[in-house]
Amino acid sequence: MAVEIKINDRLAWVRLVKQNGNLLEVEVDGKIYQVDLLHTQDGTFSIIENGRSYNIELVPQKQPKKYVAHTLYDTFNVEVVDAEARYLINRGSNGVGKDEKTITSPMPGKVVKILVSQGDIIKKGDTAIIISAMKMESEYKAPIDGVVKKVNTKEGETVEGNQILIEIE
Amino acid sequence: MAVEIKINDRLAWVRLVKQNGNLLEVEVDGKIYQVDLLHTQDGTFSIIENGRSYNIELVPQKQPKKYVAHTLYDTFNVEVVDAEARYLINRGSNGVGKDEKTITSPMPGKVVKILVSQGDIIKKGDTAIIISAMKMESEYKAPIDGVVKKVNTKEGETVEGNQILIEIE
Amino acid sequence: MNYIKKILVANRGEIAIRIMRTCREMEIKSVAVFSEADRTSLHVRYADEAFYVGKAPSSESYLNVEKIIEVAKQSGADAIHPGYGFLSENARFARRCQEEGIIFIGPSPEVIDQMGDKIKARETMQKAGIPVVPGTEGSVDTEEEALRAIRQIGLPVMIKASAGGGGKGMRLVHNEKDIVSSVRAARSEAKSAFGDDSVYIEKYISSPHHIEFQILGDQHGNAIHLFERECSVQRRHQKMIEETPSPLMTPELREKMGSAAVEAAKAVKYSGAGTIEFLVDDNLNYYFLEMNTRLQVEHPITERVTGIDLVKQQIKIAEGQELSIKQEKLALGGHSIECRIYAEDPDNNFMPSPGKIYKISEPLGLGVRTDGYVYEGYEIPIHYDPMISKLIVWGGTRDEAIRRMRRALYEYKITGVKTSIKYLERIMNTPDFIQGKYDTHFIEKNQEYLLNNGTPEDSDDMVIIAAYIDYLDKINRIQTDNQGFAPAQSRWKKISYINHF
Amino acid sequence: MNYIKKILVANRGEIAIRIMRTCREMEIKSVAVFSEADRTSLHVRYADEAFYVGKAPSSESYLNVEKIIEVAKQSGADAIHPGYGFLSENARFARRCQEEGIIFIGPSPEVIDQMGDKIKARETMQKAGIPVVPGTEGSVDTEEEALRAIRQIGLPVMIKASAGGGGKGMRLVHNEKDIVSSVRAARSEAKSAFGDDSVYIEKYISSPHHIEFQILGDQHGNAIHLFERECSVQRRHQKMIEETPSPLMTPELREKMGSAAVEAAKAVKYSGAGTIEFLVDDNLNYYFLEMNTRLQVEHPITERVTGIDLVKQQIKIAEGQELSIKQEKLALGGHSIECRIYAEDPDNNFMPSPGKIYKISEPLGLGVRTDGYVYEGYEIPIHYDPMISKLIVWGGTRDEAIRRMRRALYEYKITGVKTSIKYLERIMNTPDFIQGKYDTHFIEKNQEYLLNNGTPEDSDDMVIIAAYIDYLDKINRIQTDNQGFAPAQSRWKKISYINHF
Repeated sequence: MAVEIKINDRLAWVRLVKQNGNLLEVEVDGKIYQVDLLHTQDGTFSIIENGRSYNIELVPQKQPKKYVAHTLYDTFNVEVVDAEARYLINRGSNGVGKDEKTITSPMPGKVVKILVSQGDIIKKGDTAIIISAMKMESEYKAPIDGVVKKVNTKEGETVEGNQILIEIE
Repeated sequence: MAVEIKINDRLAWVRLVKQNGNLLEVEVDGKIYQVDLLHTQDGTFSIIENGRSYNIELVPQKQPKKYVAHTLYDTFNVEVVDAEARYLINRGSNGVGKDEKTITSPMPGKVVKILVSQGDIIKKGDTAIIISAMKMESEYKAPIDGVVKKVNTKEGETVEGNQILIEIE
Repeated sequence: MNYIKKILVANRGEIAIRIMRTCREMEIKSVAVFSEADRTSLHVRYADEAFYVGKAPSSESYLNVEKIIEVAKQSGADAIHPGYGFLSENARFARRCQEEGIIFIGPSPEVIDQMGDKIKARETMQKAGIPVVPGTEGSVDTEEEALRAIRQIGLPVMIKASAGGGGKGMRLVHNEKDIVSSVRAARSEAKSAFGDDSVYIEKYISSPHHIEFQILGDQHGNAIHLFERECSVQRRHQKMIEETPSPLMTPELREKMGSAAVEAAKAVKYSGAGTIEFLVDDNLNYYFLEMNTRLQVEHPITERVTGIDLVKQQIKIAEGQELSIKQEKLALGGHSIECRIYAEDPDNNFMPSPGKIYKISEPLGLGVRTDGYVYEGYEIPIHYDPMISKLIVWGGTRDEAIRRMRRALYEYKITGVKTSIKYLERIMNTPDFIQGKYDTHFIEKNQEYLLNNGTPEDSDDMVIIAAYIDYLDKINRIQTDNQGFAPAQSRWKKISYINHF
Repeated sequence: MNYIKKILVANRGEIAIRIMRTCREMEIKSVAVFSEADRTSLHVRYADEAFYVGKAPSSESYLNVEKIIEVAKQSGADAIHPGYGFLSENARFARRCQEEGIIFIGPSPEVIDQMGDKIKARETMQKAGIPVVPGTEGSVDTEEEALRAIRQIGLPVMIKASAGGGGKGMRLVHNEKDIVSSVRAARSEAKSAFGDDSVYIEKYISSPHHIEFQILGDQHGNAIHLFERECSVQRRHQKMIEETPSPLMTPELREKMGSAAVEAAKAVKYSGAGTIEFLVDDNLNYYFLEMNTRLQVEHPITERVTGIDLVKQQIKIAEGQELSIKQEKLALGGHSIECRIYAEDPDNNFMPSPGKIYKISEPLGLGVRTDGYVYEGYEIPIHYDPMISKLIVWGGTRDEAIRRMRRALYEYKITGVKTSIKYLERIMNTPDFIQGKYDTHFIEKNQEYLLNNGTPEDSDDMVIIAAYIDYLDKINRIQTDNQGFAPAQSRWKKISYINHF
C-alpha cells in the first residue's frame, strides 16, 4: 500500500515493494532501498541500510498519523497522508487565518496577569496577557489591531499548551 | 474483595478497607495500614507508609497472578490465591514427585553432549547430559537409580529453562 | 562531636537526589519533602522517608518554612540541607532551624543576611578591600529613585533583585525608554521568586567574564578555596555551561583572586560551602559580584578536578569538624565541563518546554557524570525550574574534555519535550568556545554557529521508512485484511526468523 | 603518520561500545559486526556502520576470521580493534590483518604467539629473569602425560588451557582421583572456547593474591606501567571485583613489580596495551602468571586513577605514535573499584541466568561509571559471556570508594534476570574485604557473610499490598463490575486529584 508522507516541508511517496521478515524493500520517491529494519512497539527503530546504522525514535503525537521523529541530529515533523487524511484536508478542516486573530499559549503555564477585558480596544504589539512557566514570565502581545472579543481564561488559572487565551476581532 | 497472597513461605490475608484516590486503607493479616500508593502499569510501585518511602518492582511471571517482587534488598516470590487459584490447587494440578524422576534444564542453553540413550541403566549421580550456557558447561546427573525412559532432546539443540530433558523410571 | 544521623533535604529535583547520595555514602538517613506536583518525583522515591508539605507553587511548599520545620521535628531529623534555590539563602529559615535545635547545613543566619543580601555584601566586600562594580549603595524603592540612580551611574546598567540569584529578577537596560518597564518587571519577578521586590542597580561591564571561586570555611576559622569556575556561557543571564579551569585564568590571577575569596570568607567568619562570584574584564581586572552562601548548581566540576565531595564537606563542617583539607595540598587535576540540560526550545528563544518525557537515554562511560532526576513517563511540572539534568565530563586536557562532552551530548537522548542538548552540541563546535575565547556575550555573538542549520546527515528517507512501517503496523493492528506485514508483538518486533544481508 | 579514520570493532557487548565511545571522541568512524543473536544489541545501534557476520555461536561469527576481514575491506576500515576475548589474542587473525594491510590494534602476531601461548610466555619470562610458578615446561598432550607431570610437581595443581584466559579451560585438582576427569573437562572447554585443546599444568599456590600490572609499549621501544590492579576476589577462577591500588601493595613492591612488568614488555618489544599477571603470596613473593596481550575487562579502574584513556593510547600506538606519557609523571590518584555485574544467581552456585531484562536503573552521580550494554526489553543471548555490565567507582580513599560502591550497588536495579548485584553489596560489607585482607579464597572463606540471610528490611506487608493492588487493577480491567477501584491508565496511575496525608 502506497501512501504519502509529509516530512517537514517535503511530501514523499512511499511504497513497500516486498518483505522478508526484517528485510524490507521500500520505494521512496522512486528510489529503492533495501533495509534491515527492527523496531519496538513504542517507536524505537534500528535500520541498517547499505551498512549504515540509523537510530530513529518516533514520538507519537496527539493526532493519529502524526509523529515527531528524532534522528541523531535532527528533529522532524512527520505526518502520514493516506486517503482519510487527504479527505480531511480537502474538506478544509484546517482553518486558515484563525491564528491571526487569537493569542494562544505556546506551552502549559499559569496566568499571572490579564491586561485586557472583553470589549477593550487593543493595538498590535500591546501586551495582553502574562503567563508564567518554569519560573519565567512571558508577555503575549496582540497580533493585530482590534477589539477583544473574548477572554477564555482568568488570572491564577493553569492553561494547556495551544489553548486559545484571547480572541480579537 | 479479600484474597490470600502467598509471599515466599508466608500466606497472608489482605483486604482493601477503603480508597480515596491514591490513599488506601488496607488490612494485612489483621493489621491496618494507611498507605499513599502510586504505581505504573508495568509494576513500579511507590508506597509511603507512616513517612517511610518504599520502592517495589513487580515483575509479572508467565502464570497469571504470580510475580517476582523486588524491594531494595530482597526478592520475593508472590502469588495471589483467589477462588480460581484455590480451585486449581484443590484439583491437584500441581503434580508431586514428578520432579524426582526427571532431569530438567534449570536455564536456557545448548546441549553439548548426551551420555545416555533410551533403555540405558543409570545410577544416581551418573552424569547424563552436559548443557552449555554463557560459556559455562554444566553436567546434569541422574537423581535416582533407574532406566532411561525417554530422552527429549538431542546434541546441539537449544533448550528452554525448565524443560524436561531426560525421563527416568 | 555531634554526628548527624538524619538529614531532611528541603529541596527537590536533581540536587535533592545528589545530596541524598552523599547521605547514603555517609550512612545518614534522608528525609524528602514534596509538593503536590512532586509525589512521583524521583527524590521522593530515593529518600528513606518522605513527607508532603503543600501545594505545587513553591511559596506553599518548598518555601513553607514552618511546615518544613514541623516535618523535620516529626521525622526526627537532626539537620536540614537546603540545596540551592528555595530556602537555601533564607536567613529567617536558618534562624528558625537554630531556634528549634536543628542543624542548618550552611552558614549562620547573620552571614546569610550579610552576604545573601547583595547590597550588604557589596558593603562588606568594599570594607575588606575587594574591588566591587560601581552601583547603588542600597536598594532602590521607587521607580523614580531608580531613574535618578541610573542617570548617575550611566547606561548601560543591570537591575538586580536584592534577594536574588540564578538570573531571576534581573534586567539589563541599554536605553532610557526601557528603564521604567525593566524596573517594574525585575521587581515583579523578584517578588514572585523570592517574596521580596527590592532591587539594586549596578554599572554594566561589557565583555565581562563571569568567574567564581568555590570556598569552604569551618567553624574554627579555617577557610580554603577550591579554584575557579568559568561561567560566562549564559543565556538570559542564566548559566548554560561552566568549566574549570577557566581558559582566561593565569596562575598569578588564580593566586590573587583565590586569596581574595579566602579573605572575603574569613572576613565574615564563613562556615560551610560558598561561592564568591567575580566579573573579570579583558584586562584581567576583577570585581566582586556577589557571594552565594550555598552549594552552586555547577559544584560537580569542582568536585571532579579536586576529587572532593562538597556535600560531604558541608555535612562535616555542619557537624563542627575541622577542615581536613589544606590549601597547599589541593591540586586542580585535568579539566571539567558541565552542560545544563534544560527542558526548553533553543531554536525558539529558549522557551520552556514542560511536558512528559517519552524516552531517555543517558550518556555513560569514561569521564562522564550525569546528575538528573527525570525518568521515562515523568511529567515535568510547570511550577519549577526547567533544568532537568547536568552533564559533567572530565578530560586530561581541555581538548579531551570538549571531545568527551560532544560524545556525551551525542549519546544523550531525551524525547517528548524539547531540550537544549543539540544546542549545547553546537556550542561545543563553535570556534570561539573551542579556542576558549568567550565572555558573557558568547551566545549573542555566535548566533550563526548556534542556529539549527538543518541536517548534516542524510537520513530523511530513513525517517520516512520508519514512519511508514509504524503506520502499516498500526493499521494492521486495527484492520482485518492482513497485507502480509507482521506487526510488532513485543518490545522488539518478533519475527520467526531474523534475516541478514 | 598513518592516522586511523575508521575502526572495525571485532567484538560485541560493553567492550564494543566502550571502544566506539573513544572512536567517537577521536572522530574515527566505527564499524560494528554482529551475529544472528545480536541484531538488536546496543553496539550495532551505537556504531556508524554495522554488518552481519554469521550465526549465533561465536565460532561462526565473532571468531570467523575471514568473514571479519572481508567486512573490514568492504567497509573501508583501516584498523581493527579486537576488544578482549574472541580474536583478541589470536595470532593468526593479527597476521591476516597484516597481510591485508589492515592495522591490528594490538601487538604483532609474533608477540601474541610468544606471550599469548602461556607455555612460551613462561619460557620468555624465565629467560628475562622474572620468577615463574613451577609447572610443566610445555603443553601436555595426553592424559597419561598429565598424570606423570602432576606426580612430579605435586598436588594441588592447576590445569590451564594454553590458549586460554578469563577462567575458561581451567581446573584445580586437589585429589589424585579427579585428575583424569579434570584434564578431560579442561581440554573440552578449551577446545570449544579457543579452538585449541592443549593444556599445561602448574603448581597451585595456596592463599595467593592475583595482582596484575597494566603496561603500555609503543613501536619505538618505549614502555611504561600504569600501576597494579588487585584481582583476588574471584569465583570459579573468574574475577568478580578488582581494585587499585592493591591493599597488599607497598611502594617498594610496586616499584619492583612495576619494573619487572616493564622489563617483560621490553624483552618482547611489546607494542600496545597489555597486562602482566602475577601471583603474590603472603610473604610478598611474586611469580609471573601470564601476560594478556590485549585490553583487560578491568581496565577502567586504571583509567580512573591515572586519568588515561587506554583505548585512545592503544589507537595512538597503533598509528605509530610515540608514547607521550612518561613513567615519572604518572601518579596514582585516589582509589578505584570495579564490580562485574553478571546475569547469574549467586545464591545458586552462580548459575547463569539468561533471559529478558524487564527494567533497569543505573547508578549515577559523583564518582560512578557504568560500562554496560543491556537495556529494558533486551534478551540476553545464551551464547556469550554472562557479564552484563561493569560498575566502576572512585573515591579519595579506599574507605570512600567502598562506601560509594555500596551506594551505587544500592541504586543499581535490574529485574527480569537474576544478577550478582546484591551479592556484590554483601561483599562490600564483609569485614575481610573492608580491611583489605583477602586472597583468591575470599569467596569460599566468607560464605557465611555472603549468603542471602534474608530481610534486613521489614517490607513484606508492603509487597503484599503492591501485589494486591496490581491484582485488583488487573481484574478490574477485564471485569465489568467496577468495585470502586480506579485502574492505572497511563504510566503513572491517573487520579483526578492526588491526595496527601
